[in-house]
Amino acid sequence: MSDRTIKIAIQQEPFDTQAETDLLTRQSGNVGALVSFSGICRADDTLSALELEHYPGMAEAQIRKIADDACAKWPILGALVIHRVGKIPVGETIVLVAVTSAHRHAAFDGASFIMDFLKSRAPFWKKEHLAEGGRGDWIDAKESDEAALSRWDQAAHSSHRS
Amino acid sequence: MSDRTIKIAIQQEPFDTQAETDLLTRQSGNVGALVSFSGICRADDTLSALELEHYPGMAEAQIRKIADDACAKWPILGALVIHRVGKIPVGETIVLVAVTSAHRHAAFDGASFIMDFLKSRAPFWKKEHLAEGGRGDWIDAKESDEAALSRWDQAAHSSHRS
Amino acid sequence: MTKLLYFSWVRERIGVAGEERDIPSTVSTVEQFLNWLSQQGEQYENALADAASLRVALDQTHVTADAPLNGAREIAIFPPMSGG
Amino acid sequence: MTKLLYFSWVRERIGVAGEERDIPSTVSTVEQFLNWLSQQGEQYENALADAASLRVALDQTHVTADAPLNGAREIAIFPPMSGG
Repeated sequence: MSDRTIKIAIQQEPFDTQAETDLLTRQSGNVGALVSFSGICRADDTLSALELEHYPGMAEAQIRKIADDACAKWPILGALVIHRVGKIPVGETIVLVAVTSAHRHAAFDGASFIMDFLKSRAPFWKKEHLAEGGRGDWIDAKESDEAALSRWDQAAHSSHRS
Repeated sequence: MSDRTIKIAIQQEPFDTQAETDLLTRQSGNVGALVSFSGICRADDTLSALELEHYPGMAEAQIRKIADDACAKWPILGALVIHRVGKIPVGETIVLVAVTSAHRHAAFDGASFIMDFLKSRAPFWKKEHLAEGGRGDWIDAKESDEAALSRWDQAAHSSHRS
Repeated sequence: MTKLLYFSWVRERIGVAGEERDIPSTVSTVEQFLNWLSQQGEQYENALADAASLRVALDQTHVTADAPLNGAREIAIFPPMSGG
Repeated sequence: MTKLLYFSWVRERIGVAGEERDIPSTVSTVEQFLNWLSQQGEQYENALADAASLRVALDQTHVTADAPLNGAREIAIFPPMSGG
Protein backbone atom coordinates (compact mmCIF):
# COMPACT_ATOMS: atom_id res chain seq x y z
CA MET A 1 0.00 0.00 0.00
CA SER A 2 2.82 2.39 0.85
CA ASP A 3 3.79 3.24 -2.70
CA ARG A 4 0.26 4.06 -3.78
CA THR A 5 -0.76 7.67 -4.16
CA ILE A 6 -4.31 8.37 -3.01
CA LYS A 7 -5.74 11.87 -2.85
CA ILE A 8 -9.28 12.67 -1.71
CA ALA A 9 -10.61 16.23 -1.65
CA ILE A 10 -14.04 17.74 -1.04
CA GLN A 11 -14.16 21.43 -1.80
CA GLN A 12 -16.34 24.34 -2.91
CA GLU A 13 -13.85 25.74 -5.42
CA PRO A 14 -13.43 24.67 -9.03
CA PHE A 15 -10.18 22.81 -9.72
CA ASP A 16 -7.72 22.39 -12.60
CA THR A 17 -8.26 18.88 -13.98
CA GLN A 18 -5.05 18.84 -16.03
CA ALA A 19 -2.89 20.02 -13.11
CA GLU A 20 -4.46 17.41 -10.83
CA THR A 21 -4.07 14.48 -13.22
CA ASP A 22 -0.53 15.57 -14.16
CA LEU A 23 0.43 15.60 -10.48
CA LEU A 24 -1.19 12.20 -9.92
CA THR A 25 0.70 10.78 -12.90
CA ARG A 26 4.04 12.16 -11.68
CA GLN A 27 3.45 10.73 -8.21
CA SER A 28 2.31 7.33 -9.44
CA GLY A 29 5.64 5.85 -10.50
CA ASN A 30 5.81 3.91 -13.74
CA VAL A 31 2.46 4.78 -15.27
CA GLY A 32 1.31 3.32 -18.58
CA ALA A 33 -2.36 4.25 -18.34
CA LEU A 34 -4.33 7.15 -16.92
CA VAL A 35 -8.14 7.07 -16.94
CA SER A 36 -10.01 10.12 -15.78
CA PHE A 37 -13.73 10.69 -15.36
CA SER A 38 -15.32 14.13 -15.14
CA GLY A 39 -18.92 14.38 -13.98
CA ILE A 40 -20.39 17.57 -15.36
CA CYS A 41 -23.52 19.48 -14.30
CA ARG A 42 -25.87 18.81 -17.23
CA ALA A 43 -28.26 21.38 -18.65
CA ASP A 44 -31.92 20.74 -18.98
CA ASP A 45 -34.73 23.12 -19.79
CA THR A 46 -35.27 24.37 -16.27
CA LEU A 47 -31.97 23.85 -14.43
CA SER A 48 -29.47 26.64 -13.77
CA ALA A 49 -27.30 24.96 -11.12
CA LEU A 50 -27.07 22.10 -8.67
CA GLU A 51 -26.54 22.51 -4.93
CA LEU A 52 -24.39 19.72 -3.51
CA GLU A 53 -24.65 18.91 0.20
CA HIS A 54 -22.38 16.44 1.97
CA TYR A 55 -21.75 14.85 5.37
CA PRO A 56 -18.33 16.20 6.37
CA GLY A 57 -16.03 13.55 7.75
CA MET A 58 -18.09 10.60 6.60
CA ALA A 59 -17.88 11.69 2.95
CA GLU A 60 -14.06 11.76 2.96
CA ALA A 61 -13.88 8.46 4.87
CA GLN A 62 -16.31 6.69 2.53
CA ILE A 63 -14.49 7.84 -0.59
CA ARG A 64 -11.18 6.73 0.89
CA LYS A 65 -12.66 3.32 1.66
CA ILE A 66 -13.97 3.02 -1.91
CA ALA A 67 -10.54 3.98 -3.31
CA ASP A 68 -8.86 1.45 -1.00
CA ASP A 69 -11.31 -1.24 -2.17
CA ALA A 70 -10.42 -0.44 -5.78
CA CYS A 71 -6.71 -0.71 -4.98
CA ALA A 72 -7.33 -4.12 -3.41
CA LYS A 73 -9.10 -5.35 -6.56
CA TRP A 74 -6.75 -4.07 -9.25
CA PRO A 75 -3.03 -3.17 -9.55
CA ILE A 76 -3.59 0.56 -9.23
CA LEU A 77 -0.67 2.97 -8.87
CA GLY A 78 -2.59 6.11 -7.94
CA ALA A 79 -6.15 7.29 -7.39
CA LEU A 80 -7.60 10.77 -7.14
CA VAL A 81 -11.12 11.89 -6.24
CA ILE A 82 -12.14 15.55 -6.07
CA HIS A 83 -15.81 16.21 -5.31
CA ARG A 84 -17.20 19.71 -5.22
CA VAL A 85 -19.96 20.85 -2.87
CA GLY A 86 -22.11 23.98 -2.75
CA LYS A 87 -23.67 25.60 -5.81
CA ILE A 88 -22.35 24.32 -9.13
CA PRO A 89 -23.58 26.03 -12.32
CA VAL A 90 -24.56 24.08 -15.44
CA GLY A 91 -21.47 23.11 -17.44
CA GLU A 92 -19.06 22.97 -14.51
CA THR A 93 -17.38 19.81 -13.25
CA ILE A 94 -18.89 18.29 -10.09
CA VAL A 95 -16.54 15.37 -9.61
CA LEU A 96 -13.19 14.16 -10.96
CA VAL A 97 -12.03 10.57 -10.56
CA ALA A 98 -8.63 9.62 -11.97
CA VAL A 99 -6.78 6.31 -11.72
CA THR A 100 -3.28 5.40 -12.90
CA SER A 101 -1.91 1.95 -13.54
CA ALA A 102 0.70 0.12 -15.58
CA HIS A 103 -1.96 -1.12 -18.00
CA ARG A 104 -5.30 0.13 -19.22
CA HIS A 105 -7.80 -2.36 -17.83
CA ALA A 106 -6.94 -1.74 -14.17
CA ALA A 107 -7.19 2.01 -14.75
CA PHE A 108 -10.57 1.75 -16.56
CA ASP A 109 -12.05 -0.69 -14.05
CA GLY A 110 -10.69 1.17 -11.04
CA ALA A 111 -12.10 4.53 -12.16
CA SER A 112 -15.47 3.03 -13.13
CA PHE A 113 -15.71 1.11 -9.82
CA ILE A 114 -14.92 4.22 -7.77
CA MET A 115 -17.57 6.26 -9.60
CA ASP A 116 -20.23 3.55 -9.20
CA PHE A 117 -19.70 3.30 -5.45
CA LEU A 118 -19.27 7.03 -4.98
CA LYS A 119 -22.74 7.57 -6.51
CA SER A 120 -24.55 5.33 -4.03
CA ARG A 121 -22.25 4.95 -1.02
CA ALA A 122 -20.73 8.37 -0.41
CA PRO A 123 -22.96 10.82 1.52
CA PHE A 124 -23.75 13.55 -1.01
CA TRP A 125 -27.14 14.93 -2.00
CA LYS A 126 -28.14 17.15 -4.92
CA LYS A 127 -30.78 19.85 -5.12
CA GLU A 128 -31.89 21.71 -8.23
CA HIS A 129 -31.69 25.47 -8.71
CA LEU A 130 -34.20 26.49 -11.35
CA ALA A 131 -33.49 28.81 -14.28
CA GLU A 132 -36.47 31.04 -13.45
CA GLY A 133 -35.11 31.48 -9.93
CA GLY A 134 -35.87 29.61 -6.75
CA ARG A 135 -35.00 26.12 -5.68
CA GLY A 136 -36.38 22.99 -7.22
CA ASP A 137 -36.49 19.52 -5.77
CA TRP A 138 -33.92 17.27 -4.25
CA ILE A 139 -32.78 14.75 -6.85
CA ASP A 140 -33.72 11.20 -5.92
CA ALA A 141 -31.13 8.46 -5.97
CA LYS A 142 -31.53 6.34 -9.09
CA GLU A 143 -32.32 2.64 -8.82
CA SER A 144 -30.01 2.04 -11.77
CA ASP A 145 -27.13 3.44 -9.71
CA GLU A 146 -27.78 0.99 -6.90
CA ALA A 147 -28.13 -1.82 -9.46
CA ALA A 148 -24.82 -0.88 -11.05
CA LEU A 149 -22.97 -1.98 -7.93
CA SER A 150 -23.88 -5.63 -8.33
CA ARG A 151 -21.82 -6.07 -11.47
CA TRP A 152 -18.66 -5.63 -9.38
CA ASP A 153 -19.55 -8.69 -7.29
CA GLN A 154 -18.70 -11.04 -10.11
CA ALA A 155 -15.50 -12.70 -9.02
CA ALA A 156 -14.48 -13.19 -12.64
CA HIS A 157 -14.22 -9.49 -13.19
CA SER A 158 -10.85 -8.77 -11.68
CA SER A 159 -9.20 -11.88 -13.07
CA HIS A 160 -10.09 -11.88 -16.77
CA ARG A 161 -9.15 -8.24 -17.27
CA SER A 162 -5.76 -8.04 -15.64
CA MET B 1 -25.19 10.50 -36.46
CA SER B 2 -25.09 14.14 -37.57
CA ASP B 3 -24.95 15.68 -34.12
CA ARG B 4 -22.06 13.52 -32.96
CA THR B 5 -18.59 15.02 -32.82
CA ILE B 6 -15.86 12.60 -33.88
CA LYS B 7 -12.24 13.68 -34.22
CA ILE B 8 -9.43 11.37 -35.30
CA ALA B 9 -5.82 12.56 -35.56
CA ILE B 10 -2.51 10.81 -36.16
CA GLN B 11 0.46 13.09 -35.64
CA GLN B 12 4.12 13.28 -34.65
CA GLU B 13 3.72 16.27 -32.33
CA PRO B 14 2.72 16.18 -28.67
CA PHE B 15 -0.75 17.57 -27.96
CA ASP B 16 -2.54 19.40 -25.16
CA THR B 17 -4.86 16.88 -23.52
CA GLN B 18 -6.85 19.48 -21.59
CA ALA B 19 -7.39 21.69 -24.63
CA GLU B 20 -8.49 18.69 -26.69
CA THR B 21 -10.94 17.32 -24.12
CA ASP B 22 -12.30 20.81 -23.36
CA LEU B 23 -12.98 21.31 -27.08
CA LEU B 24 -14.62 17.88 -27.35
CA THR B 25 -16.83 18.66 -24.34
CA ARG B 26 -17.88 22.04 -25.77
CA GLN B 27 -18.73 20.45 -29.12
CA SER B 28 -20.64 17.53 -27.61
CA GLY B 29 -23.85 19.25 -26.55
CA ASN B 30 -25.37 18.38 -23.20
CA VAL B 31 -22.51 16.42 -21.62
CA GLY B 32 -22.82 14.84 -18.19
CA ALA B 33 -19.80 12.56 -18.38
CA LEU B 34 -16.34 12.75 -19.92
CA VAL B 35 -14.00 9.75 -19.78
CA SER B 36 -10.49 10.12 -21.09
CA PHE B 37 -7.72 7.57 -21.42
CA SER B 38 -4.06 8.49 -21.83
CA GLY B 39 -1.63 5.76 -22.89
CA ILE B 40 1.81 6.72 -21.66
CA CYS B 41 5.24 5.42 -22.74
CA ARG B 42 6.27 3.37 -19.69
CA ALA B 43 9.82 3.26 -18.38
CA ASP B 44 11.65 0.04 -17.89
CA ASP B 45 15.30 -0.59 -17.14
CA THR B 46 16.50 -0.45 -20.72
CA LEU B 47 13.96 1.66 -22.62
CA SER B 48 14.51 5.30 -23.56
CA ALA B 49 11.76 5.74 -26.16
CA LEU B 50 9.31 3.96 -28.41
CA GLU B 51 9.17 4.36 -32.17
CA LEU B 52 5.62 4.19 -33.48
CA GLU B 53 5.04 3.24 -37.13
CA HIS B 54 1.63 3.32 -38.80
CA TYR B 55 -0.10 2.59 -42.10
CA PRO B 56 -1.24 6.01 -43.30
CA GLY B 57 -4.80 6.04 -44.59
CA MET B 58 -5.73 2.66 -43.17
CA ALA B 59 -4.93 3.74 -39.61
CA GLU B 60 -7.27 6.76 -39.74
CA ALA B 61 -10.00 4.71 -41.43
CA GLN B 62 -9.78 1.88 -38.91
CA ILE B 63 -9.92 4.21 -35.92
CA ARG B 64 -12.91 6.00 -37.43
CA LYS B 65 -14.66 2.66 -37.93
CA ILE B 66 -13.95 1.69 -34.30
CA ALA B 67 -15.32 5.03 -33.08
CA ASP B 68 -18.42 4.61 -35.27
CA ASP B 69 -18.93 1.11 -33.85
CA ALA B 70 -18.76 2.53 -30.33
CA CYS B 71 -21.34 5.20 -31.24
CA ALA B 72 -23.63 2.47 -32.55
CA LYS B 73 -23.38 0.53 -29.27
CA TRP B 74 -23.78 3.37 -26.74
CA PRO B 75 -25.43 6.81 -26.63
CA ILE B 76 -22.18 8.70 -27.18
CA LEU B 77 -22.16 12.46 -27.80
CA GLY B 78 -18.53 12.87 -28.87
CA ALA B 79 -15.39 10.80 -29.38
CA LEU B 80 -11.78 11.84 -29.82
CA VAL B 81 -8.73 9.75 -30.68
CA ILE B 82 -5.25 11.25 -31.06
CA HIS B 83 -2.46 8.75 -31.74
CA ARG B 84 1.14 9.87 -32.00
CA VAL B 85 3.69 8.30 -34.36
CA GLY B 86 7.46 8.58 -34.61
CA LYS B 87 9.81 8.59 -31.63
CA ILE B 88 8.09 9.03 -28.25
CA PRO B 89 10.28 9.39 -25.15
CA VAL B 90 9.49 7.59 -21.90
CA GLY B 91 6.84 9.49 -19.91
CA GLU B 92 5.13 11.09 -22.92
CA THR B 93 1.59 10.33 -24.01
CA ILE B 94 1.25 7.99 -27.02
CA VAL B 95 -2.51 7.95 -27.37
CA LEU B 96 -5.50 9.88 -26.06
CA VAL B 97 -9.04 8.50 -26.26
CA ALA B 98 -11.87 10.63 -24.89
CA VAL B 99 -15.62 9.98 -24.98
CA THR B 100 -18.49 12.21 -23.85
CA SER B 101 -22.02 11.15 -23.03
CA ALA B 102 -25.02 12.16 -20.96
CA HIS B 103 -24.23 9.49 -18.36
CA ARG B 104 -21.11 7.77 -17.13
CA HIS B 105 -21.52 4.16 -18.26
CA ALA B 106 -21.70 4.98 -21.97
CA ALA B 107 -18.59 7.16 -21.64
CA PHE B 108 -16.63 4.51 -19.72
CA ASP B 109 -17.67 1.66 -22.01
CA GLY B 110 -17.16 3.69 -25.18
CA ALA B 111 -13.62 4.76 -24.26
CA SER B 112 -12.65 1.28 -23.08
CA PHE B 113 -14.10 -0.32 -26.24
CA ILE B 114 -12.25 2.10 -28.52
CA MET B 115 -8.92 1.44 -26.74
CA ASP B 116 -9.37 -2.35 -26.86
CA PHE B 117 -10.02 -2.35 -30.60
CA LEU B 118 -7.41 0.30 -31.34
CA LYS B 119 -4.76 -1.95 -29.73
CA SER B 120 -5.43 -4.93 -32.00
CA ARG B 121 -7.28 -3.59 -35.04
CA ALA B 122 -5.58 -0.31 -35.94
CA PRO B 123 -2.35 -0.62 -37.96
CA PHE B 124 0.35 0.65 -35.58
CA TRP B 125 3.58 -1.04 -34.58
CA LYS B 126 6.03 -0.22 -31.78
CA LYS B 127 9.80 -0.57 -31.68
CA GLU B 128 12.04 -0.04 -28.65
CA HIS B 129 14.83 2.51 -28.44
CA LEU B 130 17.29 1.38 -25.78
CA ALA B 131 18.74 3.59 -23.06
CA GLU B 132 22.32 2.63 -23.94
CA GLY B 133 21.69 3.71 -27.51
CA GLY B 134 20.63 1.73 -30.53
CA ARG B 135 17.34 0.12 -31.36
CA GLY B 136 15.84 -2.81 -29.58
CA ASP B 137 13.17 -5.16 -30.82
CA TRP B 138 9.74 -4.69 -32.26
CA ILE B 139 7.15 -5.21 -29.54
CA ASP B 140 4.97 -8.23 -30.20
CA ALA B 141 1.22 -7.96 -30.06
CA LYS B 142 -0.08 -9.39 -26.78
CA GLU B 143 -2.46 -12.35 -26.78
CA SER B 144 -4.29 -10.73 -23.88
CA ASP B 145 -5.09 -7.75 -26.12
CA GLU B 146 -6.68 -9.98 -28.73
CA ALA B 147 -8.55 -11.84 -25.98
CA ALA B 148 -9.86 -8.57 -24.56
CA LEU B 149 -11.98 -8.04 -27.69
CA SER B 150 -14.23 -11.01 -27.01
CA ARG B 151 -15.77 -9.44 -23.92
CA TRP B 152 -17.48 -6.87 -26.14
CA ASP B 153 -19.37 -9.61 -27.99
CA GLN B 154 -21.67 -10.23 -25.07
CA ALA B 155 -24.99 -8.83 -26.16
CA ALA B 156 -25.96 -8.13 -22.54
CA HIS B 157 -23.21 -5.58 -22.24
CA SER B 158 -24.79 -2.63 -23.91
CA SER B 159 -28.20 -3.15 -22.35
CA HIS B 160 -27.54 -3.61 -18.65
CA ARG B 161 -25.24 -0.60 -18.39
CA SER B 162 -27.23 2.09 -20.10
CA MET C 1 -26.23 13.34 25.02
CA THR C 2 -26.13 12.12 21.44
CA LYS C 3 -25.34 14.32 18.47
CA LEU C 4 -28.03 14.04 15.78
CA LEU C 5 -27.36 15.19 12.21
CA TYR C 6 -29.89 15.65 9.41
CA PHE C 7 -29.16 16.03 5.70
CA SER C 8 -30.99 16.97 2.51
CA TRP C 9 -34.81 17.04 2.82
CA VAL C 10 -34.64 15.42 6.26
CA ARG C 11 -32.78 18.53 7.45
CA GLU C 12 -35.24 20.84 5.68
CA ARG C 13 -38.32 19.13 7.13
CA ILE C 14 -37.00 18.93 10.69
CA GLY C 15 -35.77 22.52 10.38
CA VAL C 16 -32.31 22.13 11.93
CA ALA C 17 -29.06 20.63 10.62
CA GLY C 18 -28.26 19.03 13.97
CA GLU C 19 -28.99 18.96 17.67
CA GLU C 20 -28.00 17.25 20.93
CA ARG C 21 -30.55 14.86 22.45
CA ASP C 22 -30.85 12.49 25.37
CA ILE C 23 -32.05 9.19 23.94
CA PRO C 24 -34.03 7.06 26.44
CA SER C 25 -32.24 3.88 27.49
CA THR C 26 -35.24 1.83 26.27
CA VAL C 27 -34.38 2.82 22.68
CA SER C 28 -31.83 0.25 21.58
CA THR C 29 -32.04 -0.17 17.77
CA VAL C 30 -32.05 2.19 14.79
CA GLU C 31 -35.69 1.34 14.10
CA GLN C 32 -36.68 2.13 17.70
CA PHE C 33 -34.69 5.35 17.52
CA LEU C 34 -36.54 6.50 14.40
CA ASN C 35 -39.90 5.68 16.03
CA TRP C 36 -38.96 7.61 19.16
CA LEU C 37 -37.64 10.61 17.22
CA SER C 38 -40.80 10.81 15.06
CA GLN C 39 -42.76 11.40 18.27
CA GLN C 40 -40.76 14.50 19.19
CA GLY C 41 -42.99 16.91 17.26
CA GLU C 42 -44.91 17.43 14.05
CA GLN C 43 -41.87 18.28 11.95
CA TYR C 44 -40.14 15.06 13.08
CA GLU C 45 -43.22 12.99 12.30
CA ASN C 46 -43.37 14.60 8.88
CA ALA C 47 -39.65 14.16 8.14
CA LEU C 48 -39.50 10.53 9.23
CA ALA C 49 -42.87 9.29 7.92
CA ASP C 50 -41.41 7.38 4.98
CA ALA C 51 -38.96 5.10 6.82
CA ALA C 52 -38.17 3.12 3.65
CA SER C 53 -36.54 6.17 2.09
CA LEU C 54 -34.38 7.00 5.11
CA ARG C 55 -30.78 5.97 5.66
CA VAL C 56 -28.98 6.07 9.00
CA ALA C 57 -25.29 6.25 9.89
CA LEU C 58 -23.99 5.54 13.41
CA ASP C 59 -20.69 7.31 14.08
CA GLN C 60 -20.36 7.82 10.29
CA THR C 61 -20.96 4.18 9.39
CA HIS C 62 -24.00 3.29 7.29
CA VAL C 63 -26.21 0.77 9.11
CA THR C 64 -29.53 -1.06 8.60
CA ALA C 65 -32.72 -0.50 10.62
CA ASP C 66 -32.11 -3.50 12.89
CA ALA C 67 -28.64 -2.34 13.94
CA PRO C 68 -28.16 -1.72 17.70
CA LEU C 69 -27.36 1.89 18.63
CA ASN C 70 -24.53 0.60 20.80
CA GLY C 71 -23.95 3.94 22.47
CA ALA C 72 -23.23 5.76 19.21
CA ARG C 73 -22.19 9.36 19.84
CA GLU C 74 -23.28 10.64 16.42
CA ILE C 75 -26.41 9.53 14.57
CA ALA C 76 -27.10 10.87 11.08
CA ILE C 77 -30.37 10.56 9.14
CA PHE C 78 -30.59 11.21 5.41
CA PRO C 79 -32.21 10.07 2.15
CA PRO C 80 -30.40 7.66 -0.21
CA MET C 81 -27.15 9.19 -1.41
CA SER C 82 -27.03 10.81 -4.84
CA GLY C 83 -23.57 12.26 -5.37
CA GLY C 84 -21.24 12.35 -8.36
CA MET D 1 0.87 -3.18 -61.45
CA THR D 2 0.00 -3.63 -57.80
CA LYS D 3 1.33 -1.44 -55.01
CA LEU D 4 2.89 -3.51 -52.23
CA LEU D 5 3.48 -2.02 -48.77
CA TYR D 6 5.50 -3.51 -45.91
CA PHE D 7 5.47 -2.45 -42.26
CA SER D 8 7.44 -3.07 -39.07
CA TRP D 9 9.87 -6.01 -39.27
CA VAL D 10 8.42 -7.14 -42.60
CA ARG D 11 9.63 -3.83 -44.06
CA GLU D 12 13.04 -4.16 -42.37
CA ARG D 13 13.59 -7.72 -43.60
CA ILE D 14 12.49 -7.05 -47.17
CA GLY D 15 14.51 -3.84 -47.17
CA VAL D 16 11.97 -1.50 -48.78
CA ALA D 17 8.82 0.17 -47.49
CA GLY D 18 6.95 -0.40 -50.74
CA GLU D 19 7.23 -1.30 -54.40
CA GLU D 20 5.17 -1.83 -57.55
CA ARG D 21 4.88 -5.41 -58.83
CA ASP D 22 3.14 -7.35 -61.57
CA ILE D 23 1.38 -10.24 -59.88
CA PRO D 24 0.89 -13.27 -62.18
CA SER D 25 -2.73 -13.96 -63.03
CA THR D 26 -2.39 -17.48 -61.61
CA VAL D 27 -2.05 -15.94 -58.14
CA SER D 28 -5.63 -15.49 -56.92
CA THR D 29 -5.68 -15.68 -53.10
CA VAL D 30 -3.76 -14.00 -50.30
CA GLU D 31 -2.09 -17.31 -49.41
CA GLN D 32 -0.97 -17.84 -53.02
CA PHE D 33 0.28 -14.26 -53.14
CA LEU D 34 2.45 -14.74 -50.03
CA ASN D 35 3.84 -17.99 -51.49
CA TRP D 36 4.65 -16.27 -54.78
CA LEU D 37 6.23 -13.22 -53.09
CA SER D 38 8.41 -15.39 -50.84
CA GLN D 39 10.00 -16.77 -54.01
CA GLN D 40 11.15 -13.32 -55.22
CA GLY D 41 14.48 -13.40 -53.37
CA GLU D 42 16.19 -14.37 -50.15
CA GLN D 43 14.98 -11.32 -48.20
CA TYR D 44 11.36 -12.08 -49.20
CA GLU D 45 11.74 -15.72 -48.20
CA ASN D 46 13.20 -14.58 -44.87
CA ALA D 47 10.55 -11.94 -44.22
CA LEU D 48 7.60 -14.18 -45.08
CA ALA D 49 8.80 -17.49 -43.57
CA ASP D 50 6.49 -17.35 -40.57
CA ALA D 51 3.13 -17.01 -42.30
CA ALA D 52 1.20 -17.41 -39.03
CA SER D 53 2.58 -14.12 -37.74
CA LEU D 54 1.77 -12.14 -40.88
CA ARG D 55 -1.31 -10.04 -41.47
CA VAL D 56 -2.49 -8.79 -44.87
CA ALA D 57 -4.69 -5.88 -45.90
CA LEU D 58 -6.18 -5.55 -49.40
CA ASP D 59 -6.91 -1.92 -50.27
CA GLN D 60 -6.60 -1.10 -46.56
CA THR D 61 -9.02 -3.79 -45.38
CA HIS D 62 -7.72 -6.55 -43.13
CA VAL D 63 -8.34 -9.99 -44.73
CA THR D 64 -7.67 -13.65 -43.98
CA ALA D 65 -5.29 -15.91 -45.92
CA ASP D 66 -8.04 -17.50 -47.99
CA ALA D 67 -9.38 -14.15 -49.24
CA PRO D 68 -9.33 -13.63 -53.05
CA LEU D 69 -7.06 -10.80 -54.27
CA ASN D 70 -9.95 -9.55 -56.41
CA GLY D 71 -7.77 -7.12 -58.32
CA ALA D 72 -6.68 -5.20 -55.21
CA ARG D 73 -4.56 -2.19 -56.11
CA GLU D 74 -2.76 -2.01 -52.77
CA ILE D 75 -1.58 -5.01 -50.74
CA ALA D 76 0.01 -4.46 -47.34
CA ILE D 77 1.89 -7.06 -45.27
CA PHE D 78 2.65 -6.56 -41.58
CA PRO D 79 2.89 -8.31 -38.21
CA PRO D 80 -0.05 -8.26 -35.76
CA MET D 81 -0.88 -4.70 -34.78
CA SER D 82 0.42 -3.35 -31.48
CA GLY D 83 -0.61 0.28 -31.17
CA GLY D 84 -1.91 2.34 -28.31
